[in-house]
Amino acid sequence: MHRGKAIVLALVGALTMGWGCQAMADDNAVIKGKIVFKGDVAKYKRSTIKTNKDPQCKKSKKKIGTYAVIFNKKTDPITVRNVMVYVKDGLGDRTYKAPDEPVLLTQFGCEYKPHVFGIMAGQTLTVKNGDATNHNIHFQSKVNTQHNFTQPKKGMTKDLTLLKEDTFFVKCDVHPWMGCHIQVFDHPFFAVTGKDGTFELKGLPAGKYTIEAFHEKFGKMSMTVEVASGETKTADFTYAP
Amino acid sequence: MSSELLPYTVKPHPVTGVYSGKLGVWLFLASEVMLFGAFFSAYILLKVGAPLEGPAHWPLHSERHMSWMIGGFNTLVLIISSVTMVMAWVSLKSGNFGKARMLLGATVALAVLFLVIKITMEYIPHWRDGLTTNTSNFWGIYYTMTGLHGVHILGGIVVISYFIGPGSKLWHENPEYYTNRIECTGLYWHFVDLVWIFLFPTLYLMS
Amino acid sequence: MSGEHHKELGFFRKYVFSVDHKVIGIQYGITALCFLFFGFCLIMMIRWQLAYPGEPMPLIGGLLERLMGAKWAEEFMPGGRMTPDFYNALGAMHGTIMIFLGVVPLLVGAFGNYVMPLQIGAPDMAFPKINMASYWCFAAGGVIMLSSFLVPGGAANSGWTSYPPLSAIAQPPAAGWPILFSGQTLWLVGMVALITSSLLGSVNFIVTIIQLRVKGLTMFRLPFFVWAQFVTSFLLLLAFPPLEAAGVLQLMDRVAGTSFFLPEGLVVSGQVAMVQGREIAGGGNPLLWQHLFWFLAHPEVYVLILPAMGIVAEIIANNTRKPLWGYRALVYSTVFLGFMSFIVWAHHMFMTGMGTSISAFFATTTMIISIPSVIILTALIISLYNGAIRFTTPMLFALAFLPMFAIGGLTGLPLGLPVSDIPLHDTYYVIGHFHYVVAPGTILAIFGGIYYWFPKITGRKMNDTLGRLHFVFTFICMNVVFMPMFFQGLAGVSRRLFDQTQYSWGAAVQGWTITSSWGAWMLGVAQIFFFINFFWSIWGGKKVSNNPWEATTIEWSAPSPPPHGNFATEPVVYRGPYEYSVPGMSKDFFPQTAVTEA
Amino acid sequence: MADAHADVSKHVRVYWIVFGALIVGTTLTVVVANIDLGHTTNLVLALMIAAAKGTLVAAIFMHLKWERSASVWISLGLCAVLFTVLMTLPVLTVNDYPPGVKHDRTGSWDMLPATTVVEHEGGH
Amino acid sequence: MYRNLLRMLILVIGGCALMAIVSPAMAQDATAPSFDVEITGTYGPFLPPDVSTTGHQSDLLINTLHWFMGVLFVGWGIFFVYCLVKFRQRPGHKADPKPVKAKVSKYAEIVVAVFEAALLVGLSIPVWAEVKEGFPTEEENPQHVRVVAEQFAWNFHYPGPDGVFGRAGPQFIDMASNILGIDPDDEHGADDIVSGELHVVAGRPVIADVTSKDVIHSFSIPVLRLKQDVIPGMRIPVWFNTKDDSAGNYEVACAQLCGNNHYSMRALMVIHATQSDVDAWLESAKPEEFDEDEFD
Repeated sequence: MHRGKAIVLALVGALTMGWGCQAMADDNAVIKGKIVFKGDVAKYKRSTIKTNKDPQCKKSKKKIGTYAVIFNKKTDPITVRNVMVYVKDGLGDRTYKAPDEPVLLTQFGCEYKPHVFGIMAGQTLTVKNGDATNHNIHFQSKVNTQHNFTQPKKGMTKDLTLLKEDTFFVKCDVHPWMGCHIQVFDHPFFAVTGKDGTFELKGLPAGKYTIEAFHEKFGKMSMTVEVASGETKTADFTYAP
Repeated sequence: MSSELLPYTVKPHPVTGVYSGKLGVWLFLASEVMLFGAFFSAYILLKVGAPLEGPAHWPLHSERHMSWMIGGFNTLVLIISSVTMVMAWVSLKSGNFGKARMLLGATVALAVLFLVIKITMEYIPHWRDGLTTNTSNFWGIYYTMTGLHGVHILGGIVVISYFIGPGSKLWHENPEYYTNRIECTGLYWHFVDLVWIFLFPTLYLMS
Repeated sequence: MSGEHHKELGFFRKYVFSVDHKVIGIQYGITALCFLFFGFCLIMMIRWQLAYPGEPMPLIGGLLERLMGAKWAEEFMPGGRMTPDFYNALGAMHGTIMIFLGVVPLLVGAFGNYVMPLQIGAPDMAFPKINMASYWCFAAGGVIMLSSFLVPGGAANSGWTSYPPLSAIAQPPAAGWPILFSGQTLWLVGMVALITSSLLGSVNFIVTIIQLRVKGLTMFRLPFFVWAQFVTSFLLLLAFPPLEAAGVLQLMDRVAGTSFFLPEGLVVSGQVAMVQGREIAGGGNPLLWQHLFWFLAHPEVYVLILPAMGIVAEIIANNTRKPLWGYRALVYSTVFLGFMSFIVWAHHMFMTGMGTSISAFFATTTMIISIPSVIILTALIISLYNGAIRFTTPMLFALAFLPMFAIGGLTGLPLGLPVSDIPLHDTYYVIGHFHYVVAPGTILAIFGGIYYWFPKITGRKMNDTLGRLHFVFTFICMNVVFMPMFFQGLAGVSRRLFDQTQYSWGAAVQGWTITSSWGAWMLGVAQIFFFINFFWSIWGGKKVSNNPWEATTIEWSAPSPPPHGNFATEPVVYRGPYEYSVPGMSKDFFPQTAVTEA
Repeated sequence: MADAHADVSKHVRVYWIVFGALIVGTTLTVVVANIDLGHTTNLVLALMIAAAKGTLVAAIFMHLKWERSASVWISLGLCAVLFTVLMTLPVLTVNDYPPGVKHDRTGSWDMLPATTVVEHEGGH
Repeated sequence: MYRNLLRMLILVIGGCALMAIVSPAMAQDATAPSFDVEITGTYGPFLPPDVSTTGHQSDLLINTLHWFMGVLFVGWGIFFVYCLVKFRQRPGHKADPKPVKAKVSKYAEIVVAVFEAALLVGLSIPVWAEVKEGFPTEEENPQHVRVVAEQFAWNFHYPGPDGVFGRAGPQFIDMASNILGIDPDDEHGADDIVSGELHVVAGRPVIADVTSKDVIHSFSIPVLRLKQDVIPGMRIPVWFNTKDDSAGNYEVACAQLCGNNHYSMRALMVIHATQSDVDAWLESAKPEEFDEDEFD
């Protein structure tokens, strides 16, 4: 019985692996770019969050700041961090298998790391508490289950799977400032801008795509990009509020 | 067979003056009074504390799209059904089972008419107009109270239909017992009518 | 009606869908004892978390993981450690199960159903089929309640009081699950079923007591237990419908998007006017629920205690071998208590922003209601005077009831006065208070009742040695469990805390919490005596006569166990219920149905 | 209801009279509601008419006029008292605030969004 | 029978004594609460320290009631035990069915009723009126603060130097930077301070307006004998005053189940000796710009 199961599993695994390799070989177009900010940077000052409700928050790190708008001031031009860029349309009815490795969401220093991230439907999300304090994880999801649970101890982890496409906010109700954005996709073509403000969507099949950028303060922007097989195209977004 | 019935199921108790079923129905109606009383109490409390403007405000009479004609007509339907019900009991008392059965049938027909009017001429058009349970608390309590009343009507339909159909065997075995049961059903049915007499002005007419 | 039955009933008609009040009473009894034990298991788990917060639960943690599966354990007890959600769910379900599925069905459903018709000489309840419907509604409600432990998100976790807005926003149904399948919604549906069961039962009880008393049994010849059942039934009949209404309203809030209990400007977790991922209009009043809820729940307290007093009165009269002292005062006090219990409810709401005049009104009614309680207790204690007290097993429980109820009742005083309620409201003091009334009070009375009427139900007596051991350990452990709660409460520890050591006053009395927890586990162990005794005695207990306690009330003149229809010939009553030690008689009891001494 | 046996036929006339009265009552309710007599007067009138109709239904159709059973009357009396309690005490209680309590529409806040929240908007 | 009774009594008393001896030994050391300041006062199995000017009244009521309860219980208990011993069934003893004619119980009941009435009218109602409705006048220079509860935090809103609270509305809420939804366009709001700590001065009365954003909480400060349910949709003012020598750190608790993390919904209350200490703290609690260099 068990052996039979294992064989079937191995076969399925081999088939999907093979299919995946083949897909990789063919689908190698790349869209990359950066998120530029044009406007008054001083209008979006960050302020320090007073964590004195919970001294444990201070123990991990000195200070934490508001996270809604973070600029990469050292890049030229000034770019925006934590922007989610993803393929909104154009993949047709292709289906993609979620990767086996989990996405890790850590609570550390009373902040969520990462603050913005994407995950594939069916992929495991591991939520971990890295603080010696009590954290509550409250999903404000609309399609997926509105998980609302607590991790009172350091080192606690919990595995979840999100099953449907969704965009939502996650909050800690114990530390009201803590929040992060999760976007669930049914494909692997998404990226979040980091310290350099750039993104890269790799391994796309040739085609015409609508790609969209989402920032929690500045909102959504989209553009259409057409790529041929093996081609690399640049698509820069500019937020000018 | 009737010798095995519990005492006072058919004949009234010499001291208390009622047969058990009737006392039971009165007690049940007392609890129903408390049930609807709680809803009316909730209605008053919500209305007194309702916001005067804003999305959740208590709608003015003119905003309710509620036709007193339909409500009034339904009131008449229920009043007539109460009369047919009590007449059915009178017919049984004078031994006329055929007439009673016809009158009971009329009661059921009127009850069904009430529900059909309620649903097709009020619930469905209201819901289509976007007046749903989460429009405001007036609409919420309107749907809850009339819905609960509707469930009571439905219950009445089931019980009366039972006595027209399979339950009518009892008439041939023990007519007095059957008459008593119709009287009890009647008490319930008049109570449902009575609730509507209060619901009608509260929901349809008051501003 | 019952006229249709034939001599040979099938197994199902005889034991499962029976219309015989005795079978229904036993069904109620067994089911409710199971629920009582289940509710007790929940609290034993809670006591672990309270005593040793955050420690993995030994044995039980692993056992539950085996039993419920890894997925369940991952959600509710990862690594054997209870999550706060699960803790809240256990607390809420403990309260609900103990009150609505355990104690009330035992007192009213089991004892009321079995004993009351026998005590008034009736062949059955007035409406046997409604009686059966009442039991099956109760069973359905229980199953719905229990099934809520298996849905994602777990059982209801907003407290047994289910205060909205918390209960309205809590536990949105998981993706892919029907809207009704969330703990709190199932709780509401289950409550509606339980309320229906209680309503059916109470109509039946009142009609039976009014209509089916045998010849000569006037109202003032009724045993006190029947009076207690009579008043209790009125409480159930008239107090439960408002909770049913409230339950329907909350169900609408959870399922249909209304906002009866949700005001405007609600910001839940940073989202404006969003509840369970749905926009709401607002404009409701959270206090509306509390009014409708406590309109039931205060009379419910008397539903929990009056039948227990009835049982205790029966046992005391029988074992002191003399009439109850002040029988009429007892009856009038009970009726008055029942009525007053309807107009004291807002003393549960003193802290909700109440003005002086209304709080003074409710404080006054609360003080007034304490007087009949004092009268009842005093009458029962004075009944001991001049008696010849037999320390039988049921009598031990009945005697222990008196001081325990005294503690429970007296500690209600500081909670009934608004000012002293300020520091004590919603602390462990409240828990100590009502548990003293319900656990060492009512549950001791229930045990007493089981030992007392067991010979009537089975024809056999329960073992006395085991009974005494059961009594001693139960009595001690009950006090070890609940006495520390008063100190915790005075210290300021709030109830329903997952980890009270977060607060310095909680940490300071953590030792008492541990004591209390050990008491609870010991209490659980002590019940082994009862289990052994109960099951062994059903088959192996000593066979006894129809009237082993030499009692006077009518049920003892029926055969044990009573046949269908109860009495071979309809009994006739000649005298009051407690004619013990009548001077000039050779025996010290004079049954109600006996014409002469012979 | 032993006496009811004899005069059942006499009842029938009463039933028809009550039926007429109920129809008149219903008409009256509607007429009165459509005349503006001030909020309170309208309310009181509507409730009084409803109460009169309800009394007729209870007294005649439900035979309370001929009911002689003390058990029924005591139960209903108790129910009436508790009904009154249920209708008055909660609303009295929620209207007895200590001074300074703010319980208007904005409730916990100083102001609420000007536009309605019912319009759907993406994001949080 | 008598011997049985004695054996039982010994068992009961012995068991209770055993538990009483064993239980303190089972007590753990209290885990240190997680504030980084020491909590003032000693806490034990009785009423916590009282630092308010009104709390002695409710303490008086509680103590009186417990003495009263004790007397009543002991009275009952003595009679109860006397009956159990004196009227136990034994050879030669028969029950006397004649009802006792003693008036004692009636007198006892009257005494109970009168005592309760006296406490109600003499202590409870007037103190309730004082505590709930006797707000300090503006001449007494009360400190105003708004308390906004949410799952699972207490937020304290101070009006700042201008003494006027900024207008608040849910539409302005940003959970990271504007948790109370203070209107950014309101000039009164610019100097407002929002913190998770309550800072007051010893001896200066405080008027706190308590509200909730989401569910029902209960604003409970045991050392002040203060408790007020926080009802969403209502803003309820409460007042308290602290003793002159009460400076120290105390805890604010939530006393009404408000969700899964109800237990961790606590806040720090600091009673300062002087107003200047409070002002200094308010200054330090002002929002400050986040130093980007500190950010990785």
